[in-house]
Amino acid sequence: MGKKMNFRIMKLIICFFMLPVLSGCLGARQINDLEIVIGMGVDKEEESGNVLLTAQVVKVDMSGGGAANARGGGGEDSEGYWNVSSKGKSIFEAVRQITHKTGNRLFISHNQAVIFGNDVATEGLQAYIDFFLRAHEMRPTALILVSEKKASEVLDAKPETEKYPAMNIAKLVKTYGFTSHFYEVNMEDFASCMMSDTMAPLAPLVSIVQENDCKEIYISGMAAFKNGKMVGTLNHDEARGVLWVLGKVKSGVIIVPSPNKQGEAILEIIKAKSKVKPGIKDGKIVMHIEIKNEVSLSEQTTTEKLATIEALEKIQEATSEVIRQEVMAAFEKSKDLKADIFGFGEMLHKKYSKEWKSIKDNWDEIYPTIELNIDIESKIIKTDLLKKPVSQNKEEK
Amino acid sequence: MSIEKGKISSQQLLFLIAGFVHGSVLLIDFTVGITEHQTWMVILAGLVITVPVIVSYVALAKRFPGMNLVQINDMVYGRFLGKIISIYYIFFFMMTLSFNIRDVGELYITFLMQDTPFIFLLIVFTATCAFAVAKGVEVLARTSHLFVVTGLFAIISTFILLIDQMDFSNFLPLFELPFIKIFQGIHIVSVIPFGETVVFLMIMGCLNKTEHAVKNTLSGLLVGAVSLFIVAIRNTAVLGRTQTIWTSASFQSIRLINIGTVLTRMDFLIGIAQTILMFLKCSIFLYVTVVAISQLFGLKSYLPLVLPLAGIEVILAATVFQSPVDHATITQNAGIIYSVPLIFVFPPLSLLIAKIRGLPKPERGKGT
Amino acid sequence: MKIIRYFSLRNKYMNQAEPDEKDSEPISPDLEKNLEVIKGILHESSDVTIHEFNFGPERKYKGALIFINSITDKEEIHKNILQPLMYDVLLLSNNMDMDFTDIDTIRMNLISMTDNLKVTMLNDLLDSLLAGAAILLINGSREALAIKSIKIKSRSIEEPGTEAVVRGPREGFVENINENIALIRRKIKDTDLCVEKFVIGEKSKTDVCIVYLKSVANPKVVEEIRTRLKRIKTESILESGYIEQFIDDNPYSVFPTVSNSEKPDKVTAKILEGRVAVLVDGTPFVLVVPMVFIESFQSVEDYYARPFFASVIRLIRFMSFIISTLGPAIYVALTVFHQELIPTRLLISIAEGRERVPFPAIMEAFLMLFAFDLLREAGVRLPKPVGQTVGIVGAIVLGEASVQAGLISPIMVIVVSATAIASFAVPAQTDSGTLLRYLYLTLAGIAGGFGIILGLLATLMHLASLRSFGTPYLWPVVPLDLTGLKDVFIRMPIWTISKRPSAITRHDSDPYKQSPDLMPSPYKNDSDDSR
Amino acid sequence: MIYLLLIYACIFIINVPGLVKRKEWRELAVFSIFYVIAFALGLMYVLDKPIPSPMKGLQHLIVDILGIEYPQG
Repeated sequence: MGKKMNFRIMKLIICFFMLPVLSGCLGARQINDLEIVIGMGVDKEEESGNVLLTAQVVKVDMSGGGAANARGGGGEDSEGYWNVSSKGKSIFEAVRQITHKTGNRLFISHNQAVIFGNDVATEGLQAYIDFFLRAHEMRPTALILVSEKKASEVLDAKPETEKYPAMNIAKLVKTYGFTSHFYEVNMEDFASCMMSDTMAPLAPLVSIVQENDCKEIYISGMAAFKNGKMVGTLNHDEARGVLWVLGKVKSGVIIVPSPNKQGEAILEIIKAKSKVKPGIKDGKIVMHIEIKNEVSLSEQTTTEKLATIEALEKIQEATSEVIRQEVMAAFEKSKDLKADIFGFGEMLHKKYSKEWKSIKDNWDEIYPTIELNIDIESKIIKTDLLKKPVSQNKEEK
Repeated sequence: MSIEKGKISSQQLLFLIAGFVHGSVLLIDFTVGITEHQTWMVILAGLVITVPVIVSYVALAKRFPGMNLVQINDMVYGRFLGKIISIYYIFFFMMTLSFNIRDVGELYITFLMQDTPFIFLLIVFTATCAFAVAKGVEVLARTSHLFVVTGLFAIISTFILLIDQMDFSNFLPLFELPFIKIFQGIHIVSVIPFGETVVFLMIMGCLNKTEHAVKNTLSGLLVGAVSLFIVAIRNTAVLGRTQTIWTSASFQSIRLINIGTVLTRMDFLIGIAQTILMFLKCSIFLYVTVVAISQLFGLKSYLPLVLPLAGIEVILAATVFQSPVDHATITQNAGIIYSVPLIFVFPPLSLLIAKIRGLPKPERGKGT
Repeated sequence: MKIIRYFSLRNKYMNQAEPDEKDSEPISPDLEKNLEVIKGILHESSDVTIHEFNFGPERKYKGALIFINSITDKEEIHKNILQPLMYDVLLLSNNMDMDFTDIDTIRMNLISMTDNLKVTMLNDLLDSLLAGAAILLINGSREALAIKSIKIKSRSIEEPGTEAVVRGPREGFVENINENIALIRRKIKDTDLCVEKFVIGEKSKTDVCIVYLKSVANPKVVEEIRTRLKRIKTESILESGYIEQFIDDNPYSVFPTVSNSEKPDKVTAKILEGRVAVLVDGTPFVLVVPMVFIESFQSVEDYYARPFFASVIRLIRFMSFIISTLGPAIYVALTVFHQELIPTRLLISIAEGRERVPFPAIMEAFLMLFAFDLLREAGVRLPKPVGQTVGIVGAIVLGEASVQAGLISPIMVIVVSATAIASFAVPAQTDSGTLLRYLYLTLAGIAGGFGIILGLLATLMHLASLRSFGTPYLWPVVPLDLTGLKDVFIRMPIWTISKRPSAITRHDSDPYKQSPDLMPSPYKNDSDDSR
Repeated sequence: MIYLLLIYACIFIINVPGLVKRKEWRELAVFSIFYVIAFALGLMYVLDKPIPSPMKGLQHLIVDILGIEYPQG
């Protein structure tokens, strides 16, 4: 049995290797005929109403030969990127229309950010976001942004430190931790918020600031959506209020009036945690929000000696007060936008699924009646190098 | 006189079953569409239901040592009825094999390599399975522990990498879905990953020592079930509500891994691990189909039938469904209903009949 | 037509009886007739000397001495054969009436060389003559005396060229089989060590010895080797490579199932593990059977260095084998099929690099691999100093110029040179590594990552089904023998490896080669005076 | 079309000479049955003839005739 078994398997091996050779290299795409897209902007044309898609494509410079001189080469003649744009009834059609200009298909797997123009956002994103979730090349970790005016302008703003604008935007968003005035929203987060019928998804808002002849990109806050339509924007403080509640604050600056009210103490947030427990007491929804954070005194403009226990305690209360104001500001804003940006609805749904069935339909009326009881505990853990301020006024020495 | 001369140890059987159940790690997405965030409960329930059935498989195999399913059917149900039941089993083997091959094809068509022609993927994959089957079951059994290790490594590493994106409150509204959906979920889980181990009735014939076969089979099943459980928890925790909208939830959760700029694009590696596991599963299925058919026709060796059957399976896999949607809906309804008698009814029934008629009587053992 | 002739030839050759004796008539008592016959057979070749002399009291007995002077030791023949015959016999008291026509009396009393045997048939005489013996013929006697006096200058023992070692014995095998056996005997001074001799090859009559430890080697394997060696009916065996191909288990497999080595300490280590060594006269390369895939990753030095370093080096060796076989394939698959897996910045720099390259990635990869193999072969074939320069110059010039000219992208040069370096780390598998590299590259070019995976799975299945003389080829990993795993991916400290490899040694032998509790620890005598 | 013929010629070369030499007529008969079925299916696929999928038939049998079906969520 052994001898002919080997012989037969040998023939089988030959057949196995014969098979692929016959069918040639299908589905192969050389790197050169790839249009690497690193950023996309979606706008709406006023008259015809169809989609204006601008894709930022990497222009591989022709000087070739190694990455070293490529950077040099890229400098003088033109930027290393090219904003190509095209129109179409839907996004996918617009993506394919671009091939009239570039000759090979867009390769959108390396797309860092998708920027929606203001007009598209206000009209409603359901129609536009579907392609970005369904396209197999699209990464779900790509970022979503909303621009104050037109998305194409944001992609044209030429950054100083970075070679490509889209990369620059992505870096701006990813490093939100330093000020935590907004938070990074990727495709999947946005989709999951849009799916739930009560939650109001948020997305960072990009605006262009014209400063001495060159345009710069500036993230001016967050845009709130209600079932896909942009209903309003939050400025930095309101946005940070939301972050406090969601526990996404990484670091940032809090300015607090000093105990003797002449000047301020400036504190750096080291760590922040939050826990939200929904509760229903005799038909009234109460949200117990518990925020714990650690701050460090990083600067003071008063001449008062703050490094005493009483002063530190007073500052701690003042910080808690500031945080409370921020959270309440965010809550007020969400009330007049009628958008549940904190996701209280989902929390209720999870805890009280039975009562939730009744509340769900008229959630817009019930949401403003929610009462927040916030207790904040902030601790100053270090005052960095200085114990006493440099210029201390005489009487307090 | 069974066709297969090879002998496998019961420890290898453990790894074979674990690798086999692993094979369908991506497949629980059928149930995700129906039982959104309660998939983990459905898996446990499915496991609990199939354990006694699988113990009956092992008992049946121990009662007829050295004989595969077709021979057992002949002896228990007599020549004519036994043949019909065997043909029913062979139909089930061929259909499930074409589903699995199609799954590998779909995995590559929708996620990894979009513009390669579908039939080409199937041909190459089935050719490799045929090559492995031509080497015999012993080789598959010997290498099965490598497959199980890769499978476990892939699952556990993705679980750890996704821990920080996990939000365990997604499980919370516990018993929210209507019971009919839960029942369908349990039915699917108990058929697709666990019920398919009925094919091992063909392989258990060539166990050399059968004393702790039950212990090994159950631990193999347990390893497979634990890995399915981990994947279910990972998907629900990471994706939460969006689990139901993706074609394949676990694939989507893997694409969300984004640690530093290095560990971001893991989906291809997991695709590879998935292909390796599906390779083991499809090779076992192809082997079982080929042995069953050649046993039905009373051939001396199953080798000549490997390639023609592989050819049939390729065309079958290419044409059985039009699209993944078609594939999902039909398997969720007709697919699992028609295989219920095979998995839950016939083996325990033939065990019962064998006990009553006191088989296997040596003198009447006139198996083919 | 060809096939029919092949079959007819095969049948004729198969049922040929034992090669019949050429001219097996006995030696005639008349000396002159014998000499005529022998001269006729040996066609007066210049290096055969035939010396006739008279000896015995009153010089009345006639004798002749025939030997091949190029391979025999002339002084010894003169001193130990001719002198006693022609002179010492006179010193004996002449009243001894020895019958000098009887070969035995001469053998008993006069010849002082030990290794001689009586020969009656002519072809035995010729065989021993060609094997380096001196033949003594006596007029009037039916038998001749073949006295072994072979002396061939053999190379002195040097460090083997192929397996250079940092630490460990420097000696290597030489061409002479007896010296090789001596080298092994010096390392295993055990009565169990058996040496069995075979003579193979009609024309070459090469000595082939198998060396094994009877108490440890698997008798079935030894029996298998004997049958396979006996089955070899070929004209000549010039190198152990011939034997390797004749006794191979899977002639159609890319992977070697018979390992060869030039270092005695490596061969003795394997013999002690229960393997069988096959020594072939005329070549320093000794075959060791059965071979396991993991052996090609174990170098002798791993056991002389400390365990941690040795384990790291062994893991690096495994990594390098993977890089050498899969390197170019993965690069091509990534750049051609799965661009989304490459980080963005790297993708842009690859695109810039490949901007001016006319070929598709797979063509480029084939070109570079072919160039690299060409360079390696040229480097080996040329004499030592020139070889190295060709290697270096070729690599630099070819690499740089082709990038400048825009034929090859810079990243491809990096990938291929990394593959080149990696392929030298596992010398035993260079031949299979090269073939696998080309195979995977083709598969990657056709089906990308999917092709590579299926190729890997097919190779795994092929390897798992291979057997080398009964031992599964991937022994400690595929049939999963946990005690065997101690010495595979990492080398556990030497005092933990207390068992012999179970799949190779004979089953009824004692599995322990050392006592399990040899953990070295400082001697703690109870009168320890440490304060 | 060419691929189909090549593949099935290859399968033919692999199995048939071996079977004939070893005079396993039963195996050869069963092999040729399945070989013909496979070849026919391949031909129908290549010529884009509609191949009836057994699962559609099964679905029709179970859902329409026997009426066993899960509610489509």
